[in-house]
Amino acid sequence: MTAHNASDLPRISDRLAKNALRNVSERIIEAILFAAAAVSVLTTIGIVYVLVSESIHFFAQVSIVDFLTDTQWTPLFDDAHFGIMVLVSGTLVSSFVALAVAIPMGTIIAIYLSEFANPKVREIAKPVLELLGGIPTIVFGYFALLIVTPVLQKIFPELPGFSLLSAGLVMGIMIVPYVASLSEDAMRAVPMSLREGAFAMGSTRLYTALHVVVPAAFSGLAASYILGISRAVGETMILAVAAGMQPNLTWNPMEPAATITSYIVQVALGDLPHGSIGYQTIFAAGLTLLLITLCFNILGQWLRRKFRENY
Amino acid sequence: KIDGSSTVYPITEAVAEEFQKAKKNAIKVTVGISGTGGGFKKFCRDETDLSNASRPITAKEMEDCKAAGVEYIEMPVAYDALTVVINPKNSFLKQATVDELKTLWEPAAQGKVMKWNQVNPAWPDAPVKLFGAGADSGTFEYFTEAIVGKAKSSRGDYTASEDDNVLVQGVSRDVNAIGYFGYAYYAENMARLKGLPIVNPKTGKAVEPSGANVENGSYVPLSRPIFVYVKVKSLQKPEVKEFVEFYMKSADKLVREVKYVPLPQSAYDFNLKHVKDMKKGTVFGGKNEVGITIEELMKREAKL
Amino acid sequence: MQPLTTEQIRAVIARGKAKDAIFQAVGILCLAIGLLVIFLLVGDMVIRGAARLNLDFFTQFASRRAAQAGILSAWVGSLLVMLVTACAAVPLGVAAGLYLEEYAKRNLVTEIIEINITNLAAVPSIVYGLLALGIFVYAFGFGQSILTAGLTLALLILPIVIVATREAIRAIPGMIREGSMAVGATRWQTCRYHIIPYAMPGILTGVIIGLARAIGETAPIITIGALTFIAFLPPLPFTETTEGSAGLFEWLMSPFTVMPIQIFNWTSRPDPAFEVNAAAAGFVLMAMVLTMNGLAIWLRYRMRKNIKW
Amino acid sequence: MQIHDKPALKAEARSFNFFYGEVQALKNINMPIYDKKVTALIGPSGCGKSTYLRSFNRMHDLYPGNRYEGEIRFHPDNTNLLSPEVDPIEVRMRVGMVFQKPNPFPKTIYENVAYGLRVRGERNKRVLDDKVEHALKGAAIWGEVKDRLQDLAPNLSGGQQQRLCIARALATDPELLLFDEPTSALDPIATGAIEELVHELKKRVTILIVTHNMQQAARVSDYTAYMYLGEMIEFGKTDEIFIKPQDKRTEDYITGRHG
Amino acid sequence: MQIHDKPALKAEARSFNFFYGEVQALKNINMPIYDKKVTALIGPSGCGKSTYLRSFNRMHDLYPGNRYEGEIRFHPDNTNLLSPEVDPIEVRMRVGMVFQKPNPFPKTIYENVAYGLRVRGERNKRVLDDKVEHALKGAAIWGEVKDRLQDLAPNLSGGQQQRLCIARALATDPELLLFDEPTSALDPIATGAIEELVHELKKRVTILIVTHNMQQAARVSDYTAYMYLGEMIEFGKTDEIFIKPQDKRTEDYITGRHG
Ligand SMILES: Nc1ncnc2c1ncn2[C@@H]1O[C@H](COP(=O)(O)OP(=O)(O)OP(=O)(O)O)[C@@H](O)[C@H]1O
Ligand SMILES: Nc1ncnc2c1ncn2[C@@H]1O[C@H](COP(=O)(O)OP(=O)(O)OP(=O)(O)O)[C@@H](O)[C@H]1O
Ligand SMILES: [Mg+2]
Ligand SMILES: [Mg+2]
Repeated sequence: MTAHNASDLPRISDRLAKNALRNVSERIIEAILFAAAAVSVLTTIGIVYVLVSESIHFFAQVSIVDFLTDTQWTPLFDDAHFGIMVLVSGTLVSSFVALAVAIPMGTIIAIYLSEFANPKVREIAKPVLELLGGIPTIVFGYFALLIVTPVLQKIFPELPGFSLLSAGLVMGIMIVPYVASLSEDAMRAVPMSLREGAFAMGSTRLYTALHVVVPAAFSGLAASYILGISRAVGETMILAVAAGMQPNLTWNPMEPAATITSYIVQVALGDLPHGSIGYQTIFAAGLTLLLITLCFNILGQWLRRKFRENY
Repeated sequence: KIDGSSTVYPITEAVAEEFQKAKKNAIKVTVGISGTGGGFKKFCRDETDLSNASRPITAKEMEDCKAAGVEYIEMPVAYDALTVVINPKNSFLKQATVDELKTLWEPAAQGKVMKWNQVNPAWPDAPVKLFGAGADSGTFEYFTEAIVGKAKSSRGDYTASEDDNVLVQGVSRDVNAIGYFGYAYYAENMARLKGLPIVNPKTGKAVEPSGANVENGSYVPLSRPIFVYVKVKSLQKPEVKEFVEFYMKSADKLVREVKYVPLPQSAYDFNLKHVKDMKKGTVFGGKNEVGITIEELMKREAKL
Repeated sequence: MQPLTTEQIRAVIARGKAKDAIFQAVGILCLAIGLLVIFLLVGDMVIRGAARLNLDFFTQFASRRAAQAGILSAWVGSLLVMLVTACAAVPLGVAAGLYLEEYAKRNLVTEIIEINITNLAAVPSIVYGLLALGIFVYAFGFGQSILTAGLTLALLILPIVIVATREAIRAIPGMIREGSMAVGATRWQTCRYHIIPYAMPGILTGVIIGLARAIGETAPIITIGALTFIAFLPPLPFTETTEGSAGLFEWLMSPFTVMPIQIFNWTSRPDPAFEVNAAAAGFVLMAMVLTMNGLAIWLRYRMRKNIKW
Repeated sequence: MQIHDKPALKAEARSFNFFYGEVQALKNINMPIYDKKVTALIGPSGCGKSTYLRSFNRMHDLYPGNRYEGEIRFHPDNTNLLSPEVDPIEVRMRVGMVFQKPNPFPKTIYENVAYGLRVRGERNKRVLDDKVEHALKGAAIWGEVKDRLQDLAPNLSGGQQQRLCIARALATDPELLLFDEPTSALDPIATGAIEELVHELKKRVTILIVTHNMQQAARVSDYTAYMYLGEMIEFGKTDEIFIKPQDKRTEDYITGRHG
Repeated sequence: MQIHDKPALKAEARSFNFFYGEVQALKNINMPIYDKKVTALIGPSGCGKSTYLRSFNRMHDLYPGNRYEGEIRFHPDNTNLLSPEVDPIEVRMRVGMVFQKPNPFPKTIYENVAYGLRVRGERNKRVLDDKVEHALKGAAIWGEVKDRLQDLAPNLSGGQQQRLCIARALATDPELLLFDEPTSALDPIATGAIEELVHELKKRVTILIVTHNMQQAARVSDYTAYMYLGEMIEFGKTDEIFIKPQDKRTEDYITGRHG
């Protein structure tokens, strides 16, 4: 019972007491890390502040009802109309076209890479595909205008030189790698044991992929789709170049139209005096854009929560 | 430090390049493109030394400058001729009058005038495809003022772009297209486009868009002077002063090179004289005017 | 009901396999379309830009004469902006990721931060441009400088870095954490000696993917108003300039231009000769992105080799 | 009676070798599997039990670089399961498997059990309902889930999940059922339920079960095989193996002188 | 002699309860841990062995929502390890732990062992070298690794890794060593080496070991505690527990009537 002599005792007890210095430094580090995490919140606050504070001036002059219901968007003209739906329609139609390409194509590529292709193909194809995301979008814009549009005009002779269709298609191609790469990650996170279970039942690869892997990875897939949607809604240069910048309330992808983003760059590049109502419209438009992406995001969060990975 | 209109940018850029070369890169010049409005905003906030402008300063901007204590000298540097262009395969359009263009472009035409024969019965029953400058550009403002008679008053259902190459593409691909943009873009793409002669309202003669016609003042109303504004305070800096002098001396050659139409040399000399005499202010009094000639401008008395 | 006969089973299997084969073909086709577009675009840029792809192109400033114009200020600008972006985004992103994975308790604040990050990842880049214009350019008075552009793009890629960091941290088995804590390490010591080093390959991949995206961004930089003719380089630290000696960080406040802006500028020139320049510059930009991606793959491979559990 | 002593053969490994790439994991295995009996595979960790078990439904085909040598004959039709001409999918349709960790699909309970039938192209709702009920009853879980067939399977408890996985395997009437340590992730009560179930099932199907628990092997199996470092050391009736092992290594293992 | 029968106390659980959130995982545990002895914890899966073991070095503090009640007294200084005033980090510095699966850090062998010392702020190269060598010798692995101290630890074999983890724990001279099924992932030979090591180590430190292998408990421990559903059913000298368990449940478990 004398393994430790008496003089040891208080020392050991001391050691067990909380070490104040260490505690303080841990707290400080935690505070610093928290501050870093909070930067993202500040960014959001900053974005909302900048958009709202300028938009307030705008809405002081234009009623929200007009903003939402007017069917013309001519803020810079003598006879000014501020019907945001015109831009929203262009944004939604072009995004829809893009997603009609990107979601199926991205998902198919993801399934193929994660369930069919051998690992070498995957290791090479994925980064190469991601290069698509690295091409400056202005290059895509000219690709749409100079190559895709003429090809499409062969198929649809009545297609005008600028259209949401060709801009949307190219935008879709641009988004494919985002969707494919994120979906593939989500599918590969599905544990092998589930796949083995399915194969042990005698299912084929495709059946396993569609009936077991995809449902299991659904929340990840949803996340990738949501990101794809935000990319489409927020894409600027392709639309500015190839979609025609014509404020046109239309739901027909075969027509040219302006989108929220293309309007914003147009004004940002233009000769408009700051402080004028025309200039404030870009903040109102930006706010609308933010709200649209926010809606999709909330939808996405909800989907994710509903289909949280349950394996 | 220079900022402002994209229309004036090529000229100023050329000058800046030559100037730096001449000074062996000892002096740094930056040229930005924020648009005439954006340029003036910075100019009147005392952020830039020179401002490129494709239109005269407005009353509001004059006030801003005054509030910030910024004084300036206005210097016309070149003509910009707006060119109305059509597809080279277009066979029926030989010329157009201002009135015809007005019928086509005025706000009342929106959604109504969709066929060529609605403008002129002699023209065919074919759809009109319109291309034009973005609504926040000086080009747009000037075109509407010159043609429709009221600045910014235009129909909205046309393909607008800040990027004039996009317009070039659009017009060159569609037989029924008509569009307008700066002369330089037409000059570089003569193979793909046809410039539409415009009937001079005074003489009644159709005038082709060309350097010579602009210079001799017969291409009206679609030619306009473009400007550089220099801050009086900055002229005390030797490098700014030198730059302005260099600008005026080499303007004739460089303006030609970037496919704009130079002013007569006398106008440049006149500008330099203004600088020497510190003749501050604008001669426009805050309003834009159409079809004004450089000789008229030189006669006017500038006001702040 | 009878069990299926062997023939029936074989028929079912054959059908299933046929579907497999069809899908596989469709998959390859989709992949091929994607790759084809890349090759088309890159090939087109190479062919059209070939004439200008020589050393002069990299060492000359922009010029009004297409044949003399180079991308010196643009590529230097791009690299410097990326440097600022990386220096801002990496510590912030890694710290935020660490906090969320290793420190945060499940509560409302954490929840808000997390939802907020997913939302930010989806905010259109042009909106960041508007933010930067209001905050960095005017409120902070940074002007149209390298600093403004770098910080703007840093905010833009911050969500990417945070998400990559978190994924990488999550891949570290809990037993490593427990092993470290069990010998008496504090949380921060565990992070410093283990979590951060082991997560590094994943973090780097995320950072580089983020940078590759940032380097091609045009819209937010245009919104800041940085479309300029720049025929000089930012001052090197401690060199003599006309305004006196440059400090260590003088270059941060220098005006700049970047590759996508230069390309944008050239594509909107009236003179078609500039299109060649634009193509060549586009190719250079692609090559930069490619190099970055390659670097990411190589680094990941190199570092993974030393980390296994 | 002779017939009782040596029942019909269901399958048989003959000079079977298995390689993970360059590494030989199984060495010259010869072993019979008797029809409608439970055969237990025991042995220290890493000795190749799972590897052997998974050869019976060609699970190794899913990963590149694996190689079989020798034969596993399947009766009554005397097919060589390992032959390249034999379609692994067909093999898997005849041989069911239950894994160490329960792995229900992220679908409803009903869909989990119906999965194998759907894979076989069954569309008739009545037939499906019937078979699902039958399989769930066979796995002794019907009572617990009959009112919640549309609930998601991953919400069940571990033991229930494992029985669901057994039901899933049973639904397609396999001839041979493979169990890889089916109870190692379960609590004692769930374990008891599964053991009882195995006992029930052998009336209908042949069972091959891997376990690291010798008591379990003794309780549930008719035959036991002891493996060590990829080799089959000893095979025999369970009573005999446990009472009087022939090989020193088996004895050491059974009496617990090994890990 | 009395002193031999009842050796000094090293630690002692007193009315100890533990909760994972709302779920009570340990119920009113009272148990002594004797100095320089090996105490084995046995019991069916899920009974709370690991939970109990991990309370000794406050591992549960790492996760939110866990709650201790009662005391674990640590001797000779009679500190309550669970008291909120006691710094868990200090506790962990005095109580070492070895896990089920060897978890060496993906660093060099040297760095793995030196880690605990570095965490304590030791920078002196000589001291580090010394202590690392000493610890590796203590874990009976010095001979195998002395020429490759700069190799990456994960390249060692499983058994070596586990001994390295023991060396890592030993390097900081803990007073109590916790082992959570240290051999369950190892082959028989490695298992033997670890068991021998445990035997060696008890000359220097007190050991608390969880095992699911009763033979192992019988071989290595001086005292054995049987746990069931979060309760401590029986505690006593190993010989007595195995030969003549007092409780029916212990007997059932030892004779293998449970999972
Ligand atoms: N995918 C693989 N690639 C290479 N070697 C493998 C692979 N899977 C298993 N092995 C090796 O094959 C041998 C047999 O492994 P197996 O999983 O069959 O053992 P086991 O008897 O099932 O062990 P346990 O009781 O731990 O489940 C082991 O040495 C293992 O390391
Ligand atoms: N993090 C946790 N949260 C909630 N419950 C837990 C947690 N970890 C363990 N449990 C539960 O506490 C009980 C005791 O678990 P513990 O891991 O201590 O068992 P064990 O005796 O070590 O089992 P094994 O032999 O399988 O390791 C189990 O019912 C388990 O499900
Ligand atoms: Mg196994
Ligand atoms: Mg345990």
